[in-house]
Amino acid sequence: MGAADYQVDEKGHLEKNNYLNCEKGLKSWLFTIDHKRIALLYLGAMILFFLVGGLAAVLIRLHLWSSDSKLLSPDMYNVLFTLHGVLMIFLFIVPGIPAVLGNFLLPLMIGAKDVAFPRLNLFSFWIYLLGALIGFIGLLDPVWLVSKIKGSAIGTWMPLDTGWTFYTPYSTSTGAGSGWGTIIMTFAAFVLGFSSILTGLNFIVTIHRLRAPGLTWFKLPVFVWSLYATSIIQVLATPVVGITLLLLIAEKVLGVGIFDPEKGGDPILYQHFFWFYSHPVVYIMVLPAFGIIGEIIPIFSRKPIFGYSAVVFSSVGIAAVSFIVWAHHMYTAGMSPFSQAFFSATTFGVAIPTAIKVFNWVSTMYKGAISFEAPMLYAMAFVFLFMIAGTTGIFLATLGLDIFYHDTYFVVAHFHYTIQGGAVIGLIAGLHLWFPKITGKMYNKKLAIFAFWLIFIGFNVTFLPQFILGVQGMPRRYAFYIPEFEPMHRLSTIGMFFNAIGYTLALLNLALSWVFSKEKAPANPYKALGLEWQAPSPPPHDNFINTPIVTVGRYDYGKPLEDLGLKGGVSG
Amino acid sequence: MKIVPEKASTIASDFDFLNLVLFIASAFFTVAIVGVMLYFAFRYRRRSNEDLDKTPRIYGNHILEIIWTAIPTVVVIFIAWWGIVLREKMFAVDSDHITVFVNSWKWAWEFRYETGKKSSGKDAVLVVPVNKPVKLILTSKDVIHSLFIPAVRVKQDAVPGSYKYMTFTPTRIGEYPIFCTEYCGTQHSTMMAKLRVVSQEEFDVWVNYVETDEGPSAELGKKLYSELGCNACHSLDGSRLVGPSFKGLYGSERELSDGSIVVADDAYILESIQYPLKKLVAGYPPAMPAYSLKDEEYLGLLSFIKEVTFGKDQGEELVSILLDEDKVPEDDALLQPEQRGARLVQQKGCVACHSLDGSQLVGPSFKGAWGSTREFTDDSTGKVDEEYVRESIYEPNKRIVKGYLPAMPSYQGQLSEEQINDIIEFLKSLK
Amino acid sequence: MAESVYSKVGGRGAPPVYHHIDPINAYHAAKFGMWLFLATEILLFSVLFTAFAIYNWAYFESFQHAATKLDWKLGGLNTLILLFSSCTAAIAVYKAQINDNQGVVKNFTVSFICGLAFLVIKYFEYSAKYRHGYFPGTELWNSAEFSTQYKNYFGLYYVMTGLHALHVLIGMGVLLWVIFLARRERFSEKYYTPVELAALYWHLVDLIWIFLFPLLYLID
Amino acid sequence: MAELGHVIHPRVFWKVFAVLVFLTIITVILSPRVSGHIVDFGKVNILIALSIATIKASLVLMYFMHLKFEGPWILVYFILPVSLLILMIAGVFIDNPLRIDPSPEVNLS
Repeated sequence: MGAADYQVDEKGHLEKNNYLNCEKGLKSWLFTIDHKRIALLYLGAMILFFLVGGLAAVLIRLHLWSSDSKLLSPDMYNVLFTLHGVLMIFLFIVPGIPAVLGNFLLPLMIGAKDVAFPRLNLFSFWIYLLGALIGFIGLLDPVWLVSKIKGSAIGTWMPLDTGWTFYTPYSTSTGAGSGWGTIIMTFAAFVLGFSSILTGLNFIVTIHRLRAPGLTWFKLPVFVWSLYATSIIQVLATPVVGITLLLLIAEKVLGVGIFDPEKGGDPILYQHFFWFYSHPVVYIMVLPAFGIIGEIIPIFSRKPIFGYSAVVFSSVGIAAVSFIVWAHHMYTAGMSPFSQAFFSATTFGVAIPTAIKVFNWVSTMYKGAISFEAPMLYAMAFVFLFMIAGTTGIFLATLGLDIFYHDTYFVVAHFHYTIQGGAVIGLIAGLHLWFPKITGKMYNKKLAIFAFWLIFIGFNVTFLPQFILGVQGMPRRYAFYIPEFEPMHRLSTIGMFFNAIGYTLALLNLALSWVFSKEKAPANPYKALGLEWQAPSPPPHDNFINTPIVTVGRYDYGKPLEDLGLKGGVSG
Repeated sequence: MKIVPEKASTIASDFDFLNLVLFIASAFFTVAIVGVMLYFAFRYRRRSNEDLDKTPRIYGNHILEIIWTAIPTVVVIFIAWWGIVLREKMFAVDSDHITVFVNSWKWAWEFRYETGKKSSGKDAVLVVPVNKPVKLILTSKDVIHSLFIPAVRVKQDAVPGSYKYMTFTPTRIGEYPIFCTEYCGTQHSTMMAKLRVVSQEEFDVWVNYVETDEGPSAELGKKLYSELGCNACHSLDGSRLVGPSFKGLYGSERELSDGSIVVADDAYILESIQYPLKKLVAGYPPAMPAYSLKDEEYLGLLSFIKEVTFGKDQGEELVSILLDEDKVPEDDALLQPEQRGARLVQQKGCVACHSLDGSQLVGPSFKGAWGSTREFTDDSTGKVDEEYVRESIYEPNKRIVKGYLPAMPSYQGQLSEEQINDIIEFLKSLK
Repeated sequence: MAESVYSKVGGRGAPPVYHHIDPINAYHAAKFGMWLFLATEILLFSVLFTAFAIYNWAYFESFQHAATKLDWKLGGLNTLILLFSSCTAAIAVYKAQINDNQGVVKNFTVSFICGLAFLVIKYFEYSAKYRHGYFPGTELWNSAEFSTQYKNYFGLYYVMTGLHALHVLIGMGVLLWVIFLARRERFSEKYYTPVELAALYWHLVDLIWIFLFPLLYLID
Repeated sequence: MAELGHVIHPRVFWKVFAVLVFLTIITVILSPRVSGHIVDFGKVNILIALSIATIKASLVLMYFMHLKFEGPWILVYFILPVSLLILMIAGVFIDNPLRIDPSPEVNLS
């Protein structure tokens, strides 16, 4: 397809022959190897899981409205919070930003035509769906259903109620289907992990081998650096959860007690292996969001990112430190005092790079020309929410305090501020920022800002009271609680309504604008620097009309685009 | 509504102090940084489009970056050290302390003192003297539980297969909630206990009063019923909790999960206590833990279950003499008519619905029934006399007392004329 | 579907044509990707090594005693077999680099046969243990005399060697696939990526066994 | 085009193979279980066996897998997982052996 075949209008919009309409039909979508289409397939599947997980959260919050509410039986409550945890973590936020925005933007940002292994990319998507399918089967107590058909069912039908952490010996003894539910569920986690490993592997090789000429390591965008750090963690942490599953199966099949205390095993060893994977995974979730915020603030402040090398090294620093902090989830589990002190010290090591990042973002805005569009509002909200998330993280890292705060609502509020306030707000901000590039259209700006305020207020009203519940000493995963905790739970449930409506509105706004908006988005709506803005929007199959040569730095704002040799849109 | 739980131990004040310092530092930094951001946002907002490209190209400032890396590092090291010191203080064991052995199982705590005093089950109480260090030694029978006393600011997981310890010195008399904070299944949220801090004298009295092990009476059974946590799953009023209800259990037929039918006699009940999963009743989850108890405890539980089924009532020694197999003469003829009636009422299962102590079960109670006038569902009234009793036995649904269900089966052809007379004599004796 | 990547553009043994990457870069990218995959395999086994290490420390005597049940002679023979197969795999890569497809076939076939021999010996070891009763399910295994520490040792032993044997099987499958391609003269000095990747995977399988052998068979 | 990847002659491979076999034999001889405790250093045995295995592994890596002639990044992505293995073992070993649990003779049943 020579350069002439693409009719790109003067504003850089490619109406015909872009990656969306160059091939038609379901088969061209389901077996595509174009990284942009795979990104959209991931986005569709993930929004579905996000809504189901969100529904579970709504039910949980409604149940917790009163201290002895009859809405859910204790078993059903346990099943719902397990479903909420598993869906939101394994199926929505872990693949979240890397699989959608990472897949779509990485090749565009480094001037490549596609990721290094396109077919492997498609294979990881199908593995992801397979994992999701097995996960759902695992949740619904298949062993009992099968034995029911065979007529030898014992006990009652009991979906998985072990929580997303599957702590042994509870998960392998009386969990759903006498432990088999956990085995199938962890197998689903392994399959999903495999998809995550392959995505990480793909990104690392792409960044190493497929950079455009002239794009050295320290000219890479901040988002690409955060994807690089995330991929390192994905590749190096995920296998551990896979093998932990195999040990669970071996324990059940061989009748051996690796984690089962009756047979000489040590349940705390399971927690070691589980958190060795599960702590780095929370950095897989939040690091890409740091990258997105690091992209948004320079664009809307018209200022270079403050201290580029500091931001880059802190991303890789967080990835490195994330491997030596895992046991701060286990202070009260009965570990040796020395290891508690050690892991408390290393956990504080994570606070430093995060603080550096926040300081750099705020300093970027100094003397800028700041405009308040939806992505910028999300980015500023992110800084506020992540300050609360970071500082409450300090509370939980402090050994003495965590003895009290472990497994209370303080922890619930902390990780919701980090994951929802961090990663999900980052994902929504990224979707809004690159919406014109992905769809070639513009979203309704007023509705987007209204939805932002709904999310911001709803989120804070939902989770700030939970910090107070934590201080009052209310434990996690409680279906019923003593009356003193009722006022805060009511406030939190009220906040949940705004939060839920806010998210639905934001996603609806994007979806409807994609379908009905007539406005043709230019290639560079924000007059930003950076390779992905030089490709037409929506980009063609091979991303760029002619391969871009990087002359201008990504953050060299301060001069009109024309002087920098960019026609305010399509390069060259 | 108090935010911070009461300060009930020596460590609580140190804990709250560090907590407060961290809260102030965090609030200060958050407000400062977000304030600066908002100030920048307002001060440098984009006024018009042409100053779009007049922003200064500031790429960074090494001195500033070094400063804001160094300061947080120092602050963070200080907090880390302070946290570690606080933890050492929390778990430092004072030499003269009283030791309490804490055992936990699916959904109940058990506190056992060195004097043999034990408090366990749904309403277990950890009683400790004020201003005296306590050392708890924790373990669990099945899954990981976690003992958390907010008022005392300590928490420790009870890991099955090993022993963990925790310690505190209570300073305020009062009663504080104890939670289980490690997820352990269905009743995780109601697996609570109480910490009661009392004066030293009161504690000495309490801890040395160890109930003597009475004979296998129903009272012991009733105490075990709550202490062992049976009340968590087996109700007394017929309603279904996690397990089958004890009401109407003894002597009834039960369909097991493998389809076979078994009569819930002494052997079945004793076996189900020791090996619950052997004969699992259909439709119930295999969630009951095994109990290894002393013999008289088994018999106590058994007699309690019998008592729940047959009801303790005013004519109890009369009935109990009868039911006590070895004392009762085999030959019916030697018995008085009302004694024969009492046995019939039990054998034919009347007591399953008609209680003998006045409490309302499925049907009206026999106690005080004879001679009373009853109002029926068709608003007619009638006196309970021989003719009414005989009619109710043959066609129970002919006249039903208001407020009761037509659930009584007809005994047509199962009771001889002479047996009905015995029952009537028994009803008369039950005035 | 994108056009078949195996279209024989540029004659026999020419590298496949991709729209997004040139052939030399594709070779280096594929090798780098394979090394990353090997990193995940190392981590996969690292959890097993950690579990074995901690239980070896915790139950040292019974692990010592249980280890004597293993036949170190068969273990040693297996080590030599795998080393030899690793050597022939490396030679096969050399053969591919000098356009000698039949050399690749010969060497990989030798490696394949060594893999087969390894699995056969493994089968003898397992069946010998089954006869002695050190296998889950036998009456000795369930008897009280078989302490839980023994069970832990043998449990870990079967998981580690079983997972390793599975990897040997996968490696043999990969070798077979490359032998099939080499017989059709697919490789040349300009394109031998699959040969190199198959050899890399096979070397990893040998590496894992180099550590498994002393840990399991020779520890006391 | 020939220099896609570095070429090593089979002679080198056979030499490396010989060294590997020799090292294996040494490991077997040195282990007391086989040689009937002629030379027994107690706990140190494991360290000796593992260090010889590490030498063998590095030989296979350097020559058979051409790591010696590869770019630095491939070496980095080999060192990382190995260091994580060591980190994991260290993390678990600072927990289990150093626990201070009350003595088990406390009767709780």
